[in-house]
Amino acid sequence: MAQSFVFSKADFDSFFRVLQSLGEVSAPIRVSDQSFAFKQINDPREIAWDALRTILPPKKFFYPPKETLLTYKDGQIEESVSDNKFQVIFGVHPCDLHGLGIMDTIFEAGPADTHYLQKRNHSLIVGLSCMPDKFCFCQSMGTSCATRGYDLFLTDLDDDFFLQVETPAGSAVLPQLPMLRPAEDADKERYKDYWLRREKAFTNGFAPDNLRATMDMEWNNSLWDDLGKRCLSCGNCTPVCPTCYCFDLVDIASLSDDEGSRVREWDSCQFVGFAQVAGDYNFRPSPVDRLKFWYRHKLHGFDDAFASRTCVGCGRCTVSCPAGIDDLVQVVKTLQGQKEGKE
Amino acid sequence: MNKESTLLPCIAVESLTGCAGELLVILENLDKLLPFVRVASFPFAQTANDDGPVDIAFVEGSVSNPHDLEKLKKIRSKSRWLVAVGNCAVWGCVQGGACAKCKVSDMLAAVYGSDSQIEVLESKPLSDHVAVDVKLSGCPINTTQFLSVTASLLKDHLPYITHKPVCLECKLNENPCVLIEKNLPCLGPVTAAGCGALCPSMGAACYGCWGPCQDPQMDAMATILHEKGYDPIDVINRLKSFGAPDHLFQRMSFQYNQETQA
Amino acid sequence: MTAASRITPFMPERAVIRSIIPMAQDNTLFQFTVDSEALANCLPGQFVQLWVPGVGESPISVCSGRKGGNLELLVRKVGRVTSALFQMQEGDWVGIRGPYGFGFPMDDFKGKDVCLIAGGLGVAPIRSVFQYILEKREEFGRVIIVYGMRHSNDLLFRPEFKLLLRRRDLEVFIAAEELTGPELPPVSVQLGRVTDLINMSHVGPSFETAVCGPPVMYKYVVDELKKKGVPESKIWLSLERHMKCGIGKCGHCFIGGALTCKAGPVFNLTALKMLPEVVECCQ
Amino acid sequence: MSDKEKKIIEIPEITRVEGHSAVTVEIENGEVTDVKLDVFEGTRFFEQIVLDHKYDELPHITSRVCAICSTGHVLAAIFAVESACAFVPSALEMKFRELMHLGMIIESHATHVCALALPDFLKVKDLLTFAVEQKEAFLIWTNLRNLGARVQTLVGGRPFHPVNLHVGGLSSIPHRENLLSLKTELQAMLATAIKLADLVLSFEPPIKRFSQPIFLCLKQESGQYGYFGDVIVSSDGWQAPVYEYKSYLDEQVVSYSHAKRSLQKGNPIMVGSLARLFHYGQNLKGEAGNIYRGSPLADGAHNTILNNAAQAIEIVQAIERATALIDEIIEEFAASNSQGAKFGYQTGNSKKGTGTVECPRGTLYHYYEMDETGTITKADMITPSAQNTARIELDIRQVVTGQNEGGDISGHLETLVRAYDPCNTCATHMVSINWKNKE
Ligand SMILES: Cc1cc2nc3c(=O)[nH]c(=O)nc-3n(C[C@H](O)[C@H](O)[C@H](O)COP(=O)(O)OP(=O)(O)OC[C@H]3O[C@@H](n4cnc5c(N)ncnc54)[C@H](O)[C@@H]3O)c2cc1C
Ligand code: SF4
Ligand code: SF4
Ligand code: SF4
Repeated sequence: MAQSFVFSKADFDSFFRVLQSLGEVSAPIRVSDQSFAFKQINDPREIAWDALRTILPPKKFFYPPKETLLTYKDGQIEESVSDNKFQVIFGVHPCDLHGLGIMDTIFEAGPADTHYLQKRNHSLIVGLSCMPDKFCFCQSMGTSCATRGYDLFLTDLDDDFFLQVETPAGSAVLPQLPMLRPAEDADKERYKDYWLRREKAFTNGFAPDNLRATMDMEWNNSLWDDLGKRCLSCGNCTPVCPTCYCFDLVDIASLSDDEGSRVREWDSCQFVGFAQVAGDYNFRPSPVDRLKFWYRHKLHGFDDAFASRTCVGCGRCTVSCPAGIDDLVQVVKTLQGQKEGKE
Repeated sequence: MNKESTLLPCIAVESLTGCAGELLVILENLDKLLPFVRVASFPFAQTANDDGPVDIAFVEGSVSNPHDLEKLKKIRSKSRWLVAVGNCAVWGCVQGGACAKCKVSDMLAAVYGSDSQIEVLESKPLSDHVAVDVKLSGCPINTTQFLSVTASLLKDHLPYITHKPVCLECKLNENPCVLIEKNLPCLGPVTAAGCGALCPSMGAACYGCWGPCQDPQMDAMATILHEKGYDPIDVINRLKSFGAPDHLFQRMSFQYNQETQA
Repeated sequence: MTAASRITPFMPERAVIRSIIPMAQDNTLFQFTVDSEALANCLPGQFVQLWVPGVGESPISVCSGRKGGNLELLVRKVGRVTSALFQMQEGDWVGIRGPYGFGFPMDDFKGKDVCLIAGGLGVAPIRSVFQYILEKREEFGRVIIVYGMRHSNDLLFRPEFKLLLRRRDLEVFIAAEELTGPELPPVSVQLGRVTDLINMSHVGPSFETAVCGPPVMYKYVVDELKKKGVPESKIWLSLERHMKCGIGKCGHCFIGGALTCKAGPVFNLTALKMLPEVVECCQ
Repeated sequence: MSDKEKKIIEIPEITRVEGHSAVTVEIENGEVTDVKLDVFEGTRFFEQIVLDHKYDELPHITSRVCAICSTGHVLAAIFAVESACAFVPSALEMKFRELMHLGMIIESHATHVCALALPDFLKVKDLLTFAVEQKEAFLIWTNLRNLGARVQTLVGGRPFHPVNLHVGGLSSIPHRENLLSLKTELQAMLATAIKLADLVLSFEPPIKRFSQPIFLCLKQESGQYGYFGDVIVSSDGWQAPVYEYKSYLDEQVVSYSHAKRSLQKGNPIMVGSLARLFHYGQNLKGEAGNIYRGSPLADGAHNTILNNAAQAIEIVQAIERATALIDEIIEEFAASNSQGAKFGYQTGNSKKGTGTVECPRGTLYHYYEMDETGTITKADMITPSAQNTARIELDIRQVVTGQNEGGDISGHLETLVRAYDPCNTCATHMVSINWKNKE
């Protein structure tokens, strides 16, 4: 059973130093008026506590936007092994923890992706509670409570943090944290109170029960065409999504005779060449085909090994779409035939 | 540099009408190339140039007068791989963009007088006149892309050149979107990647210097910029300024299209 | 590096080009010497990822069906990787990883009548099926091979088909839509479409059918097979999709709800019909 | 050689210059009858290209006039728009622009001196010989132009065609640490620049030219050496605000070339490094000052060939100034008054403005008229090369007349033309004159 502790926010600095002693610490920092990003930090004062969603989700730490998989020289092929530096990712909210869980499932499925797993296994994830804003809808996706994907989890109890320990890796840090005291009943009350308040704080969302069926039935809804007309095919919705994992593999040749590398790079199903095959046959030639495909993956889920829908309700795509067509909540409501917002 | 230089593959670096940017990039990377190639011709950089056949000809600039055209045909006939380098050679760049909105003879008259003897052609990319094997856009071209394209060609392989939009690189750099956050007229969604999303990474709008990406959604782009308060004529002018060819705009339903063409 | 220390699933095996046999037009058969058991014993309908160092990888169907024999791949020159391969010489090395995917259900086919239908380049995987069958001919019932192509000079494996056409234990139907260049070998149907050939053949409800060809072909073939009384559960289609990794990670080959590389590339028609986005047979 | 012979010297294409040009000299009976510098670079009509575009697009579009002095075009365009809008950028902003500009000076001069001009002095024919046999000179060039490129990349986003410079100000402020590491690089490269200046000054000029041209450059504040300004000074004793450029520069179109040329009251003028040193050489401080004072330039020498020496001295000055500038910028950061005024286009009435900078090759003028929405309605650009062309022709005429004793002098002529560093890409179609008024 998960253990729980409490420590005063005044002790956060020393808590942070302990994390730092384990490895590089990354946390959300502010990068513009409206945006945040996970960056490596040295000072806890850099942490943007009000950050709800970073531009890129924490998948980037284990599945970098660009990554060399192999190199070869003079006929010898060598796999690129990660440098195994230990990373601490601090301040991951429940939606992103679910996102990581989904990424884990995909990359663990055989044959396992060692490049992802090596980095993932050399990390400690510290989750953090959050109060939803008008874009958050994890509640509707069933991802609003952290259930997996973290080692430690902090809940904000005004002057204190409530700390939950989930994994052996998390427990291993405990001896170094003298500021902790075991959670008492009053603390647990405060904890439950926080999460109840949070449940009520959602202003965005939809009734999720019939989502899969709705997506199937409305596959030919004219809404898709309206959205497709506005779609820029810029692909912004996919890199920002905690569960989008499509990539391209490219060879980088070097000028000298027999040397080069194979690199993987994030790709997006929104680009026109994504599903094109030789003979210029394209299985998803227009923006609407591609947009629909993406929506289906997120809200219906594929029928494969990872049969679950993959949206975790973080709202990133909604805020990152220049065309404003990735308002998932609005789309679902329209498809469900709901006229009114959730009030 | 242990190989006999005469045994090395030959390259030529030639220019038509442009800003010499690609020449500069190639010149600046010559030290990296020299161990692997012999520079048969590079009039910008050396006096002794020969006219013989070459393995790779890099041609910068657009075809803007009869002299350019004659030169281009000559280059084509002597080279195995003809590489169009830079936006000028691939799309026609700003001079091509201008030709799309205004007759070249009118421009000539306006700048040089109506009795000018200067011979001009409508500025066009190389592939409008000759077969081009590889199109490497950029304004100027990206050094890494240039070297990797050269590396592939030296092995007689077709190079990989991405045609995905700038937005991809922008998001891989984890930039805040300037189109969304600052309402800047960012053309990243319809512009080909390759620069590493330079402008948005510096907080500015992409103005399309790489030329269009594959299957750019011009219609959606124009609609969205217009909704952000940009004047329709301004929107079309911006979209066309770096040589995006006319056919990308022909089937646009962007409501002000008719008006702007008139 | 020993096989055991390989941990990345993207690690190809070095394979040396043993021979290069030009076929027709831009198609060439490459024979490889491979070390690993897995590659030497690919199953019909599976595919491998072929890597030309410095250029890239392409998914290519296994074209040889004899157990333990050489790995053979029939490649059409269409783009970067394939063109680079065409420049290579015997003795050069490439990288190959695989085999991937589910091939045709050969175990289910055993003891049954089998009809193999190929359109154009689709003959590559189909060849692995009939080679496999001919190794143990006695284990199968009646065998029909249908092979249609656009132009008569596109005929691949001409010598092999000449021999097959003479065999008594096979019914082979070959036709081209247009006559260009040399005629098809004797006893072929010569002019006609794949569907005409199916119609001509005695394929019927007892047959397990394996189909591979260009996307546009499937719908017509499926309709024709149904007319002949072949139940959907006995129609097996091999699909082509854009693929980068071959191991169910890169997402390119998603088809409705399945990964072509892992759930396919061979699908049973009943399963396919459940998936949206399968344009080949459901439009 | 018989006296009664007509001789034509033709250099069909001058190599190692930017863009395309040819020289034709006709000599009849020992007399030079005609000199033509034909710039056959294709026409691009920039004054037309920018029309109908918005003021904020000007820097990006005009940058494409020429890669080598793209920063100059960007700044001239920005200055013109800001002056039309009576906008005053912050001190910090101006320092970044100056730093950027110095980067261009270093890169452009290094490339011109080392890669385009030096091979004449070192007698190398092709790049391979240059790289292998004149390794030292080759490395000087590589190092210096890399330095210039780095300065421009830090401030502008890339080595040329900057993306960070905009009307109103930078879109992103370079980081302090990056500035400091750039400063270290600048300091490290000073010795290289001095070495280059010494090397260039050690060559005996292959051609002698003695008639003094009219030198024009932007007026500097007392004791300063710089590249920005809005008043022009002339060596024949007058000065004028740059917005009056039409009154003192006289443009002509000639039938045989795509480049227009400018005269000053019918006389050829010269702009560029030599002109700047002529006017403000005495203001040079530090190492640049020392080298200058030890050179023939300080004694008033003005042989065109010395333009290369002048450029080498300017590289030294640029490195020293850039180093000091970084300190000033960092001080400005500390004072944290970096928040300048915000640029906003005041709609309502039309505007016009002139912007000038001293480019590597001389004074560059941009002039724009904009309507109430900020759309460009009229544009005019006068490039340094256009201003120098008439002078190049005069020079050629004098050199040919002086050395008419036979032998092939076309090599010399190329060297001479190259010394001006003519940027033919700029020279073409840049000058927009009002035709009607000329008739
Ligand atoms: C399961 C499977 C089996 C195949 N079997 C064979 C075979 O036996 N013989 C054969 O010649 N070809 C086969 N193909 C097709 C072959 O993979 C493509 O023709 C090849 O990848 C093109 O690569 P390229 O680099 O030469 O072309 P490119 O230069 O990359 O592109 C040319 C065209 O091919 C498309 N393309 C690129 N990559 C792929 C890809 N991975 N899959 C499909 N299309 C792609 C592009 O979109 C483009 O339209 C098979 C494909 C699949 C999916
Ligand atoms: S689909 Fe959108 S809201 Fe859902 S997880 Fe992905 S980015 Fe977040
Ligand atoms: S800033 Fe521009 S390039 Fe970047 S994501 Fe936004 S629209 Fe795309
Ligand atoms: S972001 Fe756009 S304008 Fe800027 S460099 Fe890249 S392609 Fe050119």
